Amino acid sequence: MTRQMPVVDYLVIDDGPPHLAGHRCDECGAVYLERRNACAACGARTFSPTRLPATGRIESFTIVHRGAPKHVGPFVSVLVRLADGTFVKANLVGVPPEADAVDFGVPVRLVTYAAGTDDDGTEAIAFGFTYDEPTAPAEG
Amino acid sequence: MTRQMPVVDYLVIDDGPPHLAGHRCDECGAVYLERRNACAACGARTFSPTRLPATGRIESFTIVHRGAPKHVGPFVSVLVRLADGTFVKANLVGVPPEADAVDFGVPVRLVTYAAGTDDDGTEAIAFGFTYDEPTAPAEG
Amino acid sequence: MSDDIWIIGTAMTPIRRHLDRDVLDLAVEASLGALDDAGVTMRDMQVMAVGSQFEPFTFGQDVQKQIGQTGIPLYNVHNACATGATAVRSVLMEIRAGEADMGLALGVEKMTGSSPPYRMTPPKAGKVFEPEGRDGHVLATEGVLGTGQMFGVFAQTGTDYARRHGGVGFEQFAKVAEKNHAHSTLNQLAQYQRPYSLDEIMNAEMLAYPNTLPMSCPTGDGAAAVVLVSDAKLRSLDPDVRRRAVKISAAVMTTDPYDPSGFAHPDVNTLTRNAADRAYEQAGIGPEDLDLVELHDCFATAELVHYDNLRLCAPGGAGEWIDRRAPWRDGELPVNVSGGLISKGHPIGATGVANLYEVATHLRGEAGDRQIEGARVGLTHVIGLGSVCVVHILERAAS
Amino acid sequence: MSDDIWIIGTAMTPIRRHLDRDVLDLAVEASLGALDDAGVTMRDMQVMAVGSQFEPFTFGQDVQKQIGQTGIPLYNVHNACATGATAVRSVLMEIRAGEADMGLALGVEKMTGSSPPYRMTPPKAGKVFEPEGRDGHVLATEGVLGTGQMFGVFAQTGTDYARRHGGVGFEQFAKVAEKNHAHSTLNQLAQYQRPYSLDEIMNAEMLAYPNTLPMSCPTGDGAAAVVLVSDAKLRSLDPDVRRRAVKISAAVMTTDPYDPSGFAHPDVNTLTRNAADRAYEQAGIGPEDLDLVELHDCFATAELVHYDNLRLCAPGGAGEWIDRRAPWRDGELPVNVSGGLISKGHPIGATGVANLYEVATHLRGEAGDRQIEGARVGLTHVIGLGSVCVVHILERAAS
Ligand SMILES: [Zn+2]
Ligand SMILES: [Zn+2]
Repeated sequence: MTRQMPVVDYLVIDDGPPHLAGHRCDECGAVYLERRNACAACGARTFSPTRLPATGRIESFTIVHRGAPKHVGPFVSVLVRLADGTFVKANLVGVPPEADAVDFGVPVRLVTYAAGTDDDGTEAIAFGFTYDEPTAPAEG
Repeated sequence: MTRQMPVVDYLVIDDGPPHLAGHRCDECGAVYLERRNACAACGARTFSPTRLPATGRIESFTIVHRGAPKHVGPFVSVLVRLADGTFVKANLVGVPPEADAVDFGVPVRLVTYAAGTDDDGTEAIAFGFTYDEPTAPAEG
Repeated sequence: MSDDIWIIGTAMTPIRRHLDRDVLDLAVEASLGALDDAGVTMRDMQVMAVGSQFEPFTFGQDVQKQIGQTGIPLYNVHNACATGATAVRSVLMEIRAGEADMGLALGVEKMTGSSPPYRMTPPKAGKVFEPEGRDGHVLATEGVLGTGQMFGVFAQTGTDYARRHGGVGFEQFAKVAEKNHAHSTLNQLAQYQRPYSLDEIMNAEMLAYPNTLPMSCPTGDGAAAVVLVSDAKLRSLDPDVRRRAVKISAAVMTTDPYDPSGFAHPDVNTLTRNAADRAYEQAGIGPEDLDLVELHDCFATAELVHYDNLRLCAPGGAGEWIDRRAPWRDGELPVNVSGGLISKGHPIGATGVANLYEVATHLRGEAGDRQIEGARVGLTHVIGLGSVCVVHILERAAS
Repeated sequence: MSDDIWIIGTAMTPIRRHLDRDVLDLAVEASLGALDDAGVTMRDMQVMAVGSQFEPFTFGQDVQKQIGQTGIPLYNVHNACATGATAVRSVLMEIRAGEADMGLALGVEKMTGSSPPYRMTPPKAGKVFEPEGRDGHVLATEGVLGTGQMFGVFAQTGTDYARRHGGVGFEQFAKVAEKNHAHSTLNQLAQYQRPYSLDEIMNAEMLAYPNTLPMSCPTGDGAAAVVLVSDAKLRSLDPDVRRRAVKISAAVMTTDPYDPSGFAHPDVNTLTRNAADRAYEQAGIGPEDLDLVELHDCFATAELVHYDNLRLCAPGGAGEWIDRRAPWRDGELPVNVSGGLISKGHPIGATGVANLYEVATHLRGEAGDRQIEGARVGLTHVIGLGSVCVVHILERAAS
């Protein structure tokens, strides 16, 4: 079986369905994705792991042409506000890289895919977001 | 005949005996070796070319071991105060790289030598200083 | 003496080859150590200065993000081996000037290379995946987890505004560039000096939707300088100097206060709003009193959102404002009559002085072909992503 | 209002791809333009700040060297696109704090690479000679026209002192390192914590005569921080904080005044003497009142000349002073009881804060094993080559 690693360590792929994990400030509840020293909101210095929701809303987008990695081509970058208020930046996948194709009104859901393979054959698993149409096509 | 270029443009090799040339401030007389915008001493903005004397005194020295270019080996770096008060840094040449060999009491004189050759066969002419013993061995 | 300055907290890390700690870990240990030692927190700090000879970009802001983002002024300084001492002096002057009563000075250096990077590092070709940095990335995430490229980041800032407010689309953003390129035709100091039609702008190469090439600042070289004097000194100078003198009625520097979105996408709005509000208060002047504005249009999308952030247009009305040509040089409040960064150019270090040059030149009535007639009050705005914002309000000498 | 700050001169260069001009040319054009516009000169400036995001080292000092070296404080700042605005703020705070009544702020950036460098560039392999830079060099001049390496430069500073004064030789310089390595055995924060015998030091690898390896600062990582408050704010704080507070009785920053030798070899003496003299005057304290000193011993040769520059020893008597162990921790005036840069380490950005940490810790009586008993007054000194010098005098709270 192919060995897999997440592209970043806040994507968890070996504990049930793939999901994002954050560090929640024990004092004020602010959530961060990367390793932390202290809390930018309140200054507290201890955090607890927290599992983040898989769904959210698009806050902003762009379609990057210049400087896009060659093997990726033009792509849609989105800022997503997850259901718990955590913000995460990612690609909008399964949607053509055209301005008209991006709809703020449709909720999005986390998906994962293989983004590369190393010399040992290990796959890097990336995450992105895609329209969550089956569950709530007309919501919002 | 081999084409020659000075290692720096303030060494003049095509106008009589090799010598250093500076930029003298038209206002206060401060002398600089490199291209200038204005005078660090008085702020004036015009300079006139000036030919510098060939002799001077050693103000300080070091013998560089670590980091010395491989084709050069340990070398003696000296700060020389020329007879007109201009300071210039260079190698002390013709003297072994030993602390005991450096004598502040003996005047030094400008000499030139080939320091490298480029792909077109052009020689880079460097300058250094050496003891000016024939003229004033016991002076100072 | 009331001029005395006191050290109430201090800390340092051991000096080592810290192979298992990144530069932020060291910066944070010393910073928190000093705060703890003083029995105070980042909330008590009113200014911060960070000295590092080698850390690039806005490293001090990265430290704030780890220990507390309260929006205070922040200096990133370097001065060779006196770098840390220069950070101390920056804080000391803010306190002595009465701008702050407490501040934090940090000096830090990571001299050894073989320890964890905290910024994104490029992927090594033909390698075996190994997690790196604070996010444990195994490959370059640009284009995989969205974009971090400048034109993309500011593009998203624009579409965020468009989502929240009506009447804003590709065309409104493009109109910003049309205006600035038109303005720079009168400015011989500008890098570009030719008009671009709206069509030409909208059909140009797309860098990142909705920013096309002529909607983005070019790469150019330049410098700008100002000489400042105190009020007391000014009184001793020649009448001609006094007559041409321009008053700095407000000078405000802000950094990012904490915002939950800021870690995923830089928030250029809040710190601009904070800086503008404080500047208007300091100067006793409102947006309605301004005769011209030079604001930070690194991309057309940025200029549009700052109409709103600087309170130049009605709340949410930036699209309508550019549609009715309000910020054109013959409109109700000329913005970027120099051509702005999009057309005048953006040599990074020069930019925050060049905008003072522009406004001061108009207030002196010496802007030649591009003069805004009768200009008495102007505002300058600049943002360094990371972020830091500086707003000045200038007034011409009463004559 | 007496707090008003005025712009009396301003200038900017055209923004272009300046292919035939180096970054200094641009910096100078704007700086001189602003001075001319104000009808003033560098002699009228009491502070200068230079903003550049990309120029490394002490670029501002390089500008001073082109337009006027008067020894004034100088900030090199960066803050991304707000870099120039941060330079303006640095000058503004110095004026508002009453430290200066006139100052110059410069912002500059060379964004395009294909223009003349002004610093030494490495030679290209297998090339055809072509003059480069302001000196028109055709090959790397290190080892050909003397040395510019740090350990060599400071070695020459030492042999210059030895030429001018008796009783100074290799052994005296080595004794400095012997002392500092002995001191650091008591300091757990130090990078090295083992004693070196004089023999071991003198027989170690020679970097550049007379500096051997253990006479030179190592490469290490570290950070230090301080929290500063105003006198007014201090009065409002807890008695415990007030008791441990350390007063900054003097804070002086200098750069190089013009000296004809400085273009061939950095002069670290004059700016240190200027800073020390002004600090003693500011604090109303003389060298004889000091209980400890942390000075900038990047190399053993540097420490020795600073005994004299800081007036710690009799004029010309630095050799004799170290011979009689005066700067040892049990001598008449302990110098670098932390171990100094040679043994404690020298993470560049941290250094000028770490020396405040050390002295403050002794003045608070909290230095543990290495405490200088009863220390009431201390001095810190740091030099960034290029150059800039900062001296602080600290006093413990009267109790
Ligand atoms: Zn918190
Ligand atoms: Zn002169």
